[in-house]
Amino acid sequence: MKLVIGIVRPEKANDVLEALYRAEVRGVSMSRVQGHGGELDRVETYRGTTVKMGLADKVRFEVAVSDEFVDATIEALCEGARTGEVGDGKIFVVPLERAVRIRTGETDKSAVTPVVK
Amino acid sequence: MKLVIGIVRPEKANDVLEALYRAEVRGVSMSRVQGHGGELDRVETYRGTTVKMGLADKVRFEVAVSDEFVDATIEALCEGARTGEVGDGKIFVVPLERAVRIRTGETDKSAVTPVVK
Amino acid sequence: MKLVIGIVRPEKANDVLEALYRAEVRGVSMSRVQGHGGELDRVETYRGTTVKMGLADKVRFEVAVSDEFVDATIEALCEGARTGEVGDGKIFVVPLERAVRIRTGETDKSAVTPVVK
Amino acid sequence: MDTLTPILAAAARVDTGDTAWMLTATALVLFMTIGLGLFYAGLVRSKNTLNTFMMCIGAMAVAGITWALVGYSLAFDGTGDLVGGLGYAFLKDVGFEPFGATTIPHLVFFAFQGTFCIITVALVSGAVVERMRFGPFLIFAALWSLLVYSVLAHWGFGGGWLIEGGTLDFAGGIAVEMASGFSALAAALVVGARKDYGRQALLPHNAVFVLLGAGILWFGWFGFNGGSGFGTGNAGVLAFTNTMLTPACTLATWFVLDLIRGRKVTAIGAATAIVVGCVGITPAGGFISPAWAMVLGVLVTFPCYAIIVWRPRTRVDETLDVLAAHGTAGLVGILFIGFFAQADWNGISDGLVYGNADQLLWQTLAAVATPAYAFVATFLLLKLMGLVVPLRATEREEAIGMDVTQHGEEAYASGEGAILVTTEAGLEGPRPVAQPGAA
Amino acid sequence: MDTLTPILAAAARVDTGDTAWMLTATALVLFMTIGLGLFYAGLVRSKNTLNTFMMCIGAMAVAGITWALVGYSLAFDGTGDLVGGLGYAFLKDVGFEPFGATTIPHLVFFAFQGTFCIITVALVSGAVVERMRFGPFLIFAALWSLLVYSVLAHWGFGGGWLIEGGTLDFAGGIAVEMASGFSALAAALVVGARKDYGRQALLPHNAVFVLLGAGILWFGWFGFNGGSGFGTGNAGVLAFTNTMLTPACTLATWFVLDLIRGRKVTAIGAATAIVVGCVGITPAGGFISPAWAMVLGVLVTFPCYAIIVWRPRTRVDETLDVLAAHGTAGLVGILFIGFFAQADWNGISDGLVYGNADQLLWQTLAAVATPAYAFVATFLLLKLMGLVVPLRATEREEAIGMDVTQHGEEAYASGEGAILVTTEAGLEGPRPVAQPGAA
Amino acid sequence: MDTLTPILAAAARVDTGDTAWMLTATALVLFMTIGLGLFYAGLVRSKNTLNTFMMCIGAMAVAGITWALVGYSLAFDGTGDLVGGLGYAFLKDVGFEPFGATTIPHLVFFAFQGTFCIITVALVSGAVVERMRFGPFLIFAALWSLLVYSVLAHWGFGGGWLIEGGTLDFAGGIAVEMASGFSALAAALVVGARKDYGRQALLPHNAVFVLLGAGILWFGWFGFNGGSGFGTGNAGVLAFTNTMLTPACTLATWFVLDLIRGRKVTAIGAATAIVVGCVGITPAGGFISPAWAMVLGVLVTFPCYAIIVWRPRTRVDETLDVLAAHGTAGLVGILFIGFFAQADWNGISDGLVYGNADQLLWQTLAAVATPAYAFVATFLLLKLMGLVVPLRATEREEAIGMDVTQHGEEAYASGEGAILVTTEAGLEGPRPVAQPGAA
Ligand SMILES: Nc1ncnc2c1ncn2[C@@H]1O[C@H](COP(=O)(O)OP(=O)(O)O)[C@@H](O)[C@H]1O
Ligand SMILES: Nc1ncnc2c1ncn2[C@@H]1O[C@H](COP(=O)(O)OP(=O)(O)O)[C@@H](O)[C@H]1O
Ligand SMILES: Nc1ncnc2c1ncn2[C@@H]1O[C@H](COP(=O)(O)OP(=O)(O)O)[C@@H](O)[C@H]1O
Repeated sequence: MKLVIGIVRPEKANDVLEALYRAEVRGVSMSRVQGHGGELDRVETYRGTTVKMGLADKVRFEVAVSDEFVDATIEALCEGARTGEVGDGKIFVVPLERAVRIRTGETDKSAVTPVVK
Repeated sequence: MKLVIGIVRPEKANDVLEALYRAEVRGVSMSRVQGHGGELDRVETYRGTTVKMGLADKVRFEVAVSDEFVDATIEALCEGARTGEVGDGKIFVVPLERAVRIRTGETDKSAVTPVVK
Repeated sequence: MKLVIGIVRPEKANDVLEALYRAEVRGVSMSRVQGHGGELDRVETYRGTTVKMGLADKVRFEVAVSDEFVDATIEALCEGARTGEVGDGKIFVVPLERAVRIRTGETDKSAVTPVVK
Repeated sequence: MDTLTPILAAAARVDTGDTAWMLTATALVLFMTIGLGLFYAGLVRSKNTLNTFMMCIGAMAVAGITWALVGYSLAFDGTGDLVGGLGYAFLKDVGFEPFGATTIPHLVFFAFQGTFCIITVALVSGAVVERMRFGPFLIFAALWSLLVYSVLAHWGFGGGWLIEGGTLDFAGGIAVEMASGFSALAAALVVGARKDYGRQALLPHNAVFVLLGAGILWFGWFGFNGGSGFGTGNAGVLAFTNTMLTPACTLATWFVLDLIRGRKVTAIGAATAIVVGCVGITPAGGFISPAWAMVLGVLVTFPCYAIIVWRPRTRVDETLDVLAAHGTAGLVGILFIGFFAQADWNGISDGLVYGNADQLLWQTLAAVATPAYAFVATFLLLKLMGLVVPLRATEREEAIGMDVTQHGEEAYASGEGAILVTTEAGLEGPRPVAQPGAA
Repeated sequence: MDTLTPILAAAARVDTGDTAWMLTATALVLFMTIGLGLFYAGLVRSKNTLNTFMMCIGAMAVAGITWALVGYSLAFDGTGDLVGGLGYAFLKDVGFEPFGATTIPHLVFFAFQGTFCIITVALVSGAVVERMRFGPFLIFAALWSLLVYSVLAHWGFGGGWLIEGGTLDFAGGIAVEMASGFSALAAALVVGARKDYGRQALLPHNAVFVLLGAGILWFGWFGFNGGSGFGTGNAGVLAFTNTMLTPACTLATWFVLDLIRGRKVTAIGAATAIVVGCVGITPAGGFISPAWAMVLGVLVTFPCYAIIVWRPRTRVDETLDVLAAHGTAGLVGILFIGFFAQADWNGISDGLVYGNADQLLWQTLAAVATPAYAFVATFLLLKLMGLVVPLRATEREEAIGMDVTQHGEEAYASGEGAILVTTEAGLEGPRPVAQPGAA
Repeated sequence: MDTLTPILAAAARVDTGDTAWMLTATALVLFMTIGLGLFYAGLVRSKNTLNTFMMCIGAMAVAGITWALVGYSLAFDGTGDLVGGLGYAFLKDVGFEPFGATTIPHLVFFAFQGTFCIITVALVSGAVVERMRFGPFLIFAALWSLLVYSVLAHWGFGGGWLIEGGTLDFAGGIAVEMASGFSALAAALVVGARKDYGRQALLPHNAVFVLLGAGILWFGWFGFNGGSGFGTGNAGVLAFTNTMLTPACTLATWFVLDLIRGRKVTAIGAATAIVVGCVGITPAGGFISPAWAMVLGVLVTFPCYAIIVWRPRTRVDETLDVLAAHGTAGLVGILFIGFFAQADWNGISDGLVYGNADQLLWQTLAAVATPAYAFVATFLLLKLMGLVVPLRATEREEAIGMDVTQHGEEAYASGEGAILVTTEAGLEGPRPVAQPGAA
């Protein structure tokens, strides 16, 4: 299993969710982050204080998937998040040794496939 | 060492902290996330706009522990977070290659055991 | 490649960003977290309710780097974040199997070195 | 009302200046309910923000209507001992001519008094926030405004036994402050504590709202107290000025007690102190000298502070401490009149200190009868309602939060993960939006 | 204005009481624009908060100036059918003597009317928030305040054909409510929908601001309606009281409709109901009895609610529903007068129900002519502006958010990752601050 | 005060209309201090929100009391050149009869002036937020209100050498604006800069609070300026109307300067412009024509804007720019009177432009003497205090934030990780709550 981390533009978050859904990926966690990379800094002014904003708002997705799902997940993230302009974000894949579903105690693969209602 | 990631219900956060404390786990970081899984969507209405909320608020714990602590940590997370209803959350275990305590530069095991006051 | 996670004091966040910049580390994501460790609890009072605050605000950095950059990154984090008092934070290094730049689809090393404008 | 007696002789005609001030005062008091909503909303957890605010808005809707239909009449029609008549029901005979001996149009008098009814109902909600269902609260608000507020308003303002007997209550120590405070206690007992009460720390999610809300309350209180002379006469002017002095003294005293207790002056405490000071002077405003008003500001702090510190150690989850801030301070103010009322200042009556023991007697009567009636009536009302309809949300709903479960909204929505359900008739083939989890 | 006719005989002199109330009312109405800014700001996404609020602030600057220079004169100088003269331009002859038959100084009358112009301009912005560029909006505000507001103010208040003909409009159903509502529709059509409209859920980012903003609006509306009698006379007093009763009924009705629709009473809905109720009573305030005012509060809810539910299903992104809340409610109020105006209460004229069909005719005329003029004039104005200057931000800017792109600020800045650019002349060798990414 | 001279002849009696307006004005000015607290709180970092707001609340407590005890007397008792007497100390002889030649009760006059003292003290706090300890600030507030405010209020309003000599100051260019501005400079120098000043970007954490706060300030300023005629007479009416016109012009000018400087109109800038405009018209309100008031609105913008841009480049951390917004604008307003005062409008005196050079002389004297006294007195006061008690928090406390370290609270608490310390006497065996880390 892998833990796939995707960092994308906030305005693309819903598109990513949709893409993941299409890719049959059901479980996902997301959080707001701020990122710095190749994007140009914004200039902001507050009264006499002028600042360069080196960070841009991003949304971070964290998806635990079984190995065969990794590529599909990455594709979904790319498809949903790409605009082609600098700042689209990154995907990181980290090895996942164990996964547990708290409710049932089930572990590993079964844990990362949510119940279908 | 492992990095144990636990995603739980916000209302269970304090219970989890307590359980971790009981399990002698001292160091922990937590953050607010939103998650999607098997939970039913909420319907919300704002004037003429009706939406399905596909995400539920969750709290994400990140705990670095030496290997012998992994099971205790997982149990603590489960004990503190379980309600038995869909949405209780997940635990992910990721390999941790190095840990450093910034204050002292100590690394690895010693780094993840906080000073006892 | 590694994923370096650094948890530091919020007031040190800008210093860390500067140190990372000096270390030629260009890409980074950060988020606000709350942490518990060896720090003393704060006491807060709201009308009749007195509480011990077991969590302190921290900032979490997530930096994906190629192996040769790991040490530089760790040093930068330590340099920028250290105050010498309990609560300075931790650094965790996790193996990174794949990295993808969403905009281009480039993977791995090239993905974690941002375009230079 | 009693402040009218002396001028009852005078032929009543509408005075533009008095009317101007009373229009302002009425708007100010209505604004107080908004301030209260903000004050309360800041004191609860973010997941219950809207529900808490909405209880105040709900009071504006429900009590505003019941007041116009019958409440006003029950409170102000005639001098029946316990309750007024129905002569003014459905606003009958409420027009442009001055009311009683006042110099303002009856319509303005009616509106001014209506804003009092509204905020009193809203105040009670503080006892049951974060768990009481919204529908039942609206029903409760409607019934309570008639069964408790109108009755006590009649006793204290409208010609009932207390005012006729001689009790002095300038701006609502009886009908507003003690009524809401002791009803809040009853409501808390019937509805029961929040599930996490006493087990988890339930903290104010936005102290800025609390401070701003308290500020709006103080601002509005100048209309509340300053308007209760029904014009720009001495009584109103005195009450107005005292409304500036008393809370200042309460604030300073609260600072000191905070320092003694925790070596820190708290902001939530300061916001509370503003309310306590304003409540303390509410009954006494037009009857005591500015100097005594300052003393009252100091004295009233102690019992309120003590109860606020002690109450959370009990099992009584009277969540936003309406009893401490309103019931107690109102009671202290009512009794204070009995001692320090000064005919030199109010032209009506002296207190014990100035040689008139009777006054204290009547004040004490009010301080006993009002809490008793308010508590019992509210307790029975909610118990009976509870037989018909569940008063509180389920544990699950409480855990999720009242905003989502009662109102289907979030106070601070980000829109991420929100999927449009309403489809755009107009747009051909709108690209479907993300629907994760819709299995 | 028409409310003056009866007292035209009376020798006009300044009355201190009337002036006192009108000063208060003027301040209240100006405060409404702040409340509106907060109300609107809470309804948009956080990345557009400041831009939305700033459109209201911008209106205070721009319309405040145009009003003083020529707008006031165009609206209130003389009885030309379509537009006033320039006799009062640059505040000529606007001094301390009473205006017309009023009992307040001309300067106060001018200021009071100015606050109406300002808020009306601000209202229109609700149709174009989250995408219209700020510069062009300021230009639009200046031109619109003269070409649309002043003209319609003349028609309805200032001696134009409608008021002279006999149309009754107490506080601005014509110039304020219908004008802003139908201009908003035109503006939304010309500027076009937000890029994500109908494709993503665009939710209010702070419902507490929405509730507080609505509360401030209600508070201010007492000055808005209560002041439109230009004193403390019967008309003003009646309008004032009705401003408390109508919104209460609208709130209650809205609650019911919400329950029927979604089994939940919504907070954003309640805030909207407050506005709808206040708008509904705006034209009718001084002309109908309190009882009819309560009926109006109920009736006005239905069309507004229906439009608010239906509009988002269309391709028309009239973002904050100014048409539904102001245009529709204002129109209903104007027509309501035609049926239920009562000479017994207003001393001027009866409506159809009381046997005067003409009144309904004139009300209908206003309800047809005003929307037509407002819509067409606004549509053309923006179309022409569009030829000269791009009205809306680019898709990219819209995605990033208007606060950063239009104002170079964030509403809720944390300061992390912010690098000081201004260097400290004073400090020798200030240690350079983090500059990641500055390649 | 001087505005009274003309009517000194008239037999003074209380007028209900004038009193009605002054009651309103007093409440409005008190509300300004709440608005200021919100304005300031939004401008600081979130970890210092409550402490900043609390400095304003603290001023309401402390200055409210000192004013009643001796401050009022020192300011308004008699015509001593430098300071008043103690005749009114402890509110002696402050009752219902009109004060001096006014037509309002003495109590109202006292209360109205008291709100000025309170907000002036609160204004000064802007210079030392985010680092000054709360306790010492309260002591400073008490002493400053007597040593600086009361003295300068005597000079400018209460019968001191400036007003007696002929200086015109309508609503407090001397005692409020210049006093706070130049005292703020002194306070910033004595207390010293925040540790991160000039090294890190310290940004406003909530610009909505800043805009709403500025809006409340503008709203209240109508009472502040409009009430300084002590009634509904010409002077007050003129000042009131100018309070609408001047800030509108300042806003527009600020927009232009913002566009020139950064090609973007900023919201924080707009909020600042509102304050600057209101301050500019404060001294001149009742003395200059509306036309000149608009010119003043434009002119006053330039020096204030320049200082706000320049000051952060210095090592002077006068954090919230009280000097730029209040000191400078007040000074400009005071001088402006010397040129453009018009007896036709104010019935008292002309300025240089209308042929009276003396006026300019006396205005210049005020513009020199006031800043000098305010700066020196404040500087010495704080230096002396510094010898007895540490004025500022430690670096560590500053890093953690003043809310937690000074008040033991967070402005936006989530409750996660919070462990109840108060145990529930009532509950048998309450299950212990999480106590991680309590080793
Ligand atoms: N090495 C990295 N480690 C962690 N996050 C990164 C890294 N590089 C980029 N990011 C995240 O990805 C976002 C976009 O990266 P950026 O280089 O600006 O654009 P692009 O990926 O299109 O070249 C950044 O804002 C940051 O949040
Ligand atoms: N595969 C996954 N990757 C990341 N987070 C997940 C994953 N599956 C579930 N989660 C997180 O766990 C939460 C609960 O999961 P859910 O399936 O709804 O309930 P349960 O775990 O009880 O079946 C989700 O809201 C989400 O935050
Ligand atoms: N084992 C751990 N796992 C995850 N986060 C940790 C761990 N230990 C510490 N932290 C984070 O580091 C922060 C500082 O650690 P702490 O022990 O308080 O200080 P120090 O690192 O100086 O000993 C904590 O607040 C927490 O956020």
